[in-house]
Amino acid sequence: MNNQPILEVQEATKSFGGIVAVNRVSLDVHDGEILGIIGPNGSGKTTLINCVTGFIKMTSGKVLFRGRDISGKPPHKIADMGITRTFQIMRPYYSLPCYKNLVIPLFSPRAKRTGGWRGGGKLGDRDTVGIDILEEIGFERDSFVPYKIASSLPTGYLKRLELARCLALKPEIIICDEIFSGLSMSEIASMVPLIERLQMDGITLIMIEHRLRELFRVANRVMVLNFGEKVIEGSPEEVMADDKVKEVYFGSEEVEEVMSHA
Amino acid sequence: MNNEQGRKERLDRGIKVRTDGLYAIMSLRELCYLTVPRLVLIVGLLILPLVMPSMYWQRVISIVCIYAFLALGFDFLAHFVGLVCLGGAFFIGVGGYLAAILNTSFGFPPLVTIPIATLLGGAICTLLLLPCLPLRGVYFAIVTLMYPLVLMRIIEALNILGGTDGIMGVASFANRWIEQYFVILMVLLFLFGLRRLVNLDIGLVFRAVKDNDQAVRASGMNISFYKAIAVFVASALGCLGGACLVHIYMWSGISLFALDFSILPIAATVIGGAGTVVGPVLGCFILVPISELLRAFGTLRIVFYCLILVAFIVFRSEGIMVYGQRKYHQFERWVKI
Amino acid sequence: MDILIYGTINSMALALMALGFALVYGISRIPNFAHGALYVISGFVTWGFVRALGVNYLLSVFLTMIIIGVVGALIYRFILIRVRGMAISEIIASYAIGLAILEGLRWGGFKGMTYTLPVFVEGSVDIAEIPVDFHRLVVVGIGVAVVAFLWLFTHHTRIGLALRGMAQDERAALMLGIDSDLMAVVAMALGSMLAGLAAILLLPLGNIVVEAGYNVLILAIAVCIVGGLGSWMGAVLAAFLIGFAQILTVTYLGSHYQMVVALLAIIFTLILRPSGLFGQQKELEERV
Amino acid sequence: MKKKSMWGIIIVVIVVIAAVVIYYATRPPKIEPGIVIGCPLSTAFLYGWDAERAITLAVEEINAAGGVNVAGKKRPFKVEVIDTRDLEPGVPVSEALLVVEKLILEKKADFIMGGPVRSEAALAAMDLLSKYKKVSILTTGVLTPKYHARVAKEYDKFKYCFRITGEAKWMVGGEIIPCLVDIGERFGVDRIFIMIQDVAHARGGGGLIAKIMAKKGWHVIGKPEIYPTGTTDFSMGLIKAKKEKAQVILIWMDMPETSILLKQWYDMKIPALPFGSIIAAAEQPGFWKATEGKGEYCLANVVNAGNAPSEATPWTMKFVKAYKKRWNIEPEGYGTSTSYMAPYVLKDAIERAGSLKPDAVIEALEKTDMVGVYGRIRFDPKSHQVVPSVDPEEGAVGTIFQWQAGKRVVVFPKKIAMGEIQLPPWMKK
Repeated sequence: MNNQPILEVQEATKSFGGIVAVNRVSLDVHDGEILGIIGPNGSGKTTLINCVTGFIKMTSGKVLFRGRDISGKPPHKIADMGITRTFQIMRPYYSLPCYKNLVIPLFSPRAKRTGGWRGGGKLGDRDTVGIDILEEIGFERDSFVPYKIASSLPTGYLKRLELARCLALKPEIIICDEIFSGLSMSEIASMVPLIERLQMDGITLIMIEHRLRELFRVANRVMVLNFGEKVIEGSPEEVMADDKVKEVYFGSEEVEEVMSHA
Repeated sequence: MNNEQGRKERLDRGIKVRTDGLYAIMSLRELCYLTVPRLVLIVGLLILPLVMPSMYWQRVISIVCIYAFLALGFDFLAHFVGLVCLGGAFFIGVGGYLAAILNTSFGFPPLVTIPIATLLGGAICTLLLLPCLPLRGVYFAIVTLMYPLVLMRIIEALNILGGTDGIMGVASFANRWIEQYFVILMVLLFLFGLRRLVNLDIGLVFRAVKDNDQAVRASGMNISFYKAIAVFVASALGCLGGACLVHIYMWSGISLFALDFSILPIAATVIGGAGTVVGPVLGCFILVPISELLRAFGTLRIVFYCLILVAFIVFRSEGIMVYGQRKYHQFERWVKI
Repeated sequence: MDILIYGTINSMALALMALGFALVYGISRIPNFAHGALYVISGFVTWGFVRALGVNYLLSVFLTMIIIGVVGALIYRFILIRVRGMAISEIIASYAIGLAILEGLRWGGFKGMTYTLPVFVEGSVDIAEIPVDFHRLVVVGIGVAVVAFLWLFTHHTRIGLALRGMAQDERAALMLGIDSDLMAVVAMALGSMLAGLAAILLLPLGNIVVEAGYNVLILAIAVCIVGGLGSWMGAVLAAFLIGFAQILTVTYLGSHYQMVVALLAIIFTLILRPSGLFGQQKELEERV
Repeated sequence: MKKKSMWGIIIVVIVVIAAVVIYYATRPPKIEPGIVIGCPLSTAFLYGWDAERAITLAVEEINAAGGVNVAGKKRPFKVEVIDTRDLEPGVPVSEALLVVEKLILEKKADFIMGGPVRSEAALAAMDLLSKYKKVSILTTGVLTPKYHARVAKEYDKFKYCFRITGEAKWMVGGEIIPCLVDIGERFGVDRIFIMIQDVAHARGGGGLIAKIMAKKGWHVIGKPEIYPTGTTDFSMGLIKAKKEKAQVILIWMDMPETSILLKQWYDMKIPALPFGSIIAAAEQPGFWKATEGKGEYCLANVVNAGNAPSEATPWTMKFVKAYKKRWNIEPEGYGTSTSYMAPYVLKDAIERAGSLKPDAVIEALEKTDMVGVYGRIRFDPKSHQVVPSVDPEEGAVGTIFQWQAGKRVVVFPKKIAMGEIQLPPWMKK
């Protein structure tokens, strides 16, 4: 693990008119690491990653990817560099069947250049590669899921489809925006090993979550945001022990419960 | 009915599932089930000019084909790419003027000017429409509706390209049959070309841009580049129509930008069935002859044709072709057990 | 000096034409492409009252406004209400109705140049040795009165507030018990009355011609887009902007660029700032 | 709901088609082999319906008098009029060309008369007429000198196209300029301000007048003011005219908005005489009532005599009375008398040629020489344009009239003048 972080955000700030959504937040992520970002609703988590992935222009601050400045770039260029993201409100292509949903990312210049998931973009037929990726994230090849139209799938499946869409680009970083929210306990249980396997494949992950128990089991480091400012950053244990975090989450039983278990 | 046991069996039993997937079709029955409608369309289009009573009706068919180009372009853009472009007249005008200039000042014969005018016109229209690609919904529609009017006023004000008199003496096709079959073959070519394009991977990207352009952006693709390609395809189709029209009527002027070229293709798409590439062509084949038949009634014809249009939109029927497709898959026949 | 006077007159005429369109779009989000047709048909209805039936002028103006308001409401109630929400169908439906009305009038024999309306008051006066006729001053006067009335109506009456509520967010208004369809019908009736009023004011200057329908529609759209679709105050301001721009091009650039000005205004506004002066289309895009 | 509505649509469409089929079936089959005259006219506009009325009147008179004897056999004329809508903005010219083809191919028209009304449509139709070899006499609407110039240039291709109405170049040189010069001498005025419509023939005519009047020593104020079709406000131009002390305002517009211009001129009491070289609004008898008298003193040119009551030839007043009796309105636009003469000229040519074959009729037409409603009608053999002149015995005579106290009084040319030009009271110093 060389010490140069794969992704570095310096003093990122963004304000909509008077309201400051993100106030001089800086973070860095090392290769193959999982960084968790937690914080109450409206603490600027999604706005922060929107700034990182170029969907919103930052008012000030810099984003470095492997040392190169990518702050002003449009979202498709950033995605082309390997920083992919899933959306908090899922955005599948409702009119297309599942495996066709994956044909689009395989059609992107990055997939063509890097050969996509196991060389599917350039060499293989994109439909079969799409079905391979779906099998990778847990939908068996001969089940009916790959052929069903995306709009008829339950939320859990759609969340996996989002993840599959990122995988198709052979990403270096995946930013998951509340990928566990809205899933049943069993679905989350089957999702966690998938995340671990991605980490073993060498993909860095930034995960924004409210489900702290699963996040703490997976994340190497955790960062807490509140009202757009960074409260604390460190290993899950340090963060849990810190009283400022309790104050941020004052009154939410969940933290108490997790604390008692740990 | 004798008392034998029998039940109704759907004609497409087994075919629909397998053909949607990746499996091949085996029996002749399934083969002709799928290809018969397409063959009927192709053969019908080809023999139509022969069966037409007088030369006048053949000229009407060429006009129908020109509107069919526009309707194809509009349907492709509106249904598969999500860009509602009300500027059919803009493409006709640019294509028409290019063909006229190429023919009169450079002396190229029609069969050379039409391809050049189509491609060059498509490029020019795409360039002019580039700044308003990021617009959405009603705004894009209104801007594209205004483009032809602006060009018309500019040509009128600057008195260029022959001003209000337009360009005369454009060479026409060698003879009637070449003109007729050239236009019909082009319609068939683009009809099946578009149908194939839409199912290609790039066609999927267009549909994705319509469904959810943020997701496409997040997968590393520049949506305005793909929107530009889609607009180029549609405008090339429109310019082809414009070029053919100019060569049929041996004349090109500012009235090529008239509103009729923008409104009729949309009406045809609505009546024919948006989304099916064949629908709009069918719509044109219904609307234009009806408006010719009603010509004897003078301006009442426009009133008729508007009322039919409003009736179709208000009763929100999905159009003849979509209704036809749905019904076609539900044919049943009585089967003995 | 003459630029100032005739600039205001031209702008007030544009404002009157555009107000009806802006009101209907502002409240019910329907681009009413039949606006031009309503303008022309109210001209012919007034002509019918005044010339054919010999009703006195003011009474016929009042009657026409009522009839046009009812026509607008009926159009919405039976046709547009079914297509609300689908952008493309709204445009086609309203444009088709407009076309049907205009071509129906033309077929009904209302062609030629002999149909005119009497002027409110005869004669003209010289303001700073610039001759201006009384009728144009009356137009400016009534225009200002209409804008003031609209401002009062939307700010201080119950229906007005309900209309503004619906303009901001239809679902929220629905939740507060405002029947959005009824409000849309009221908006359409009001919009048509404004179109009728514009016709009665502007048509006496020339004669009633079916082609005026198309020109009025294009000018109304130009003004509303520059002013920001949805806000009628923006439309009034934009009317002054385009009105003076037209007069300036006539005096300095050459009169044949006059019509091009309005159309180019649309294209540039939409490209540079799609939401126009007061519209809020921009904010919608931000929400990712 | 969905199923029922779908059937509703199909029934509506079937009813429409059925109505059309019945309409075609019940039309009286053509019994006697009439000579079919196809008239592609924009019937929703002044220049369209006045030509339609004049042609119908002429054909009724000819058929009543026994029709045309073609090599001994008496055959009546049969008129087929179809609306081209070509004066309507936003309607493609291909629509008008489609109408011409429908007349030729479906209605089997032997001759085309009246012709598409808009100049660009008429020019485009020339190619079609030469392709189908149909003789056509243009009677209304088209003034552009390009029309007969093309005939002269490619004679064998366009020899089928004739024009019986006056054209812009002669109108300017032969009528408007002499009339202006005459006004100049009588009232000692020489400052002219030109306002024209943004259309090719208006630009051509306006520019020509500006050049010639400048050579004649008149002071032409600024460049001609060009107004796009549909302008509703002329105040700036009129104020400029008043400031520059213009004495004559030359107007060349055929759009309905000209009445706005005249009303504004009257209200603003501009001390200048409005001279309408082409001013559609002022040609109609109904103009006076429409502008409540504000059109007083406005001069208008109706290209050919007979469109306003005058004594050009004995036939003129007979035509004006017949027109008034038939359509209970005086002849209106400038296409009326020419459209009335066209069937007569055609009848005379067919009888001399003795057959309907185009080439024979063309030779006969080129040798036409008859005294008509607006003077002696002869065609220039090279350009098939009617030979114009100032004297009714010599050729086709134009007319310029002035609105005086509610009546159209012919004031130019001298030979057929019925009154003198008057100046508006606020102009007399």
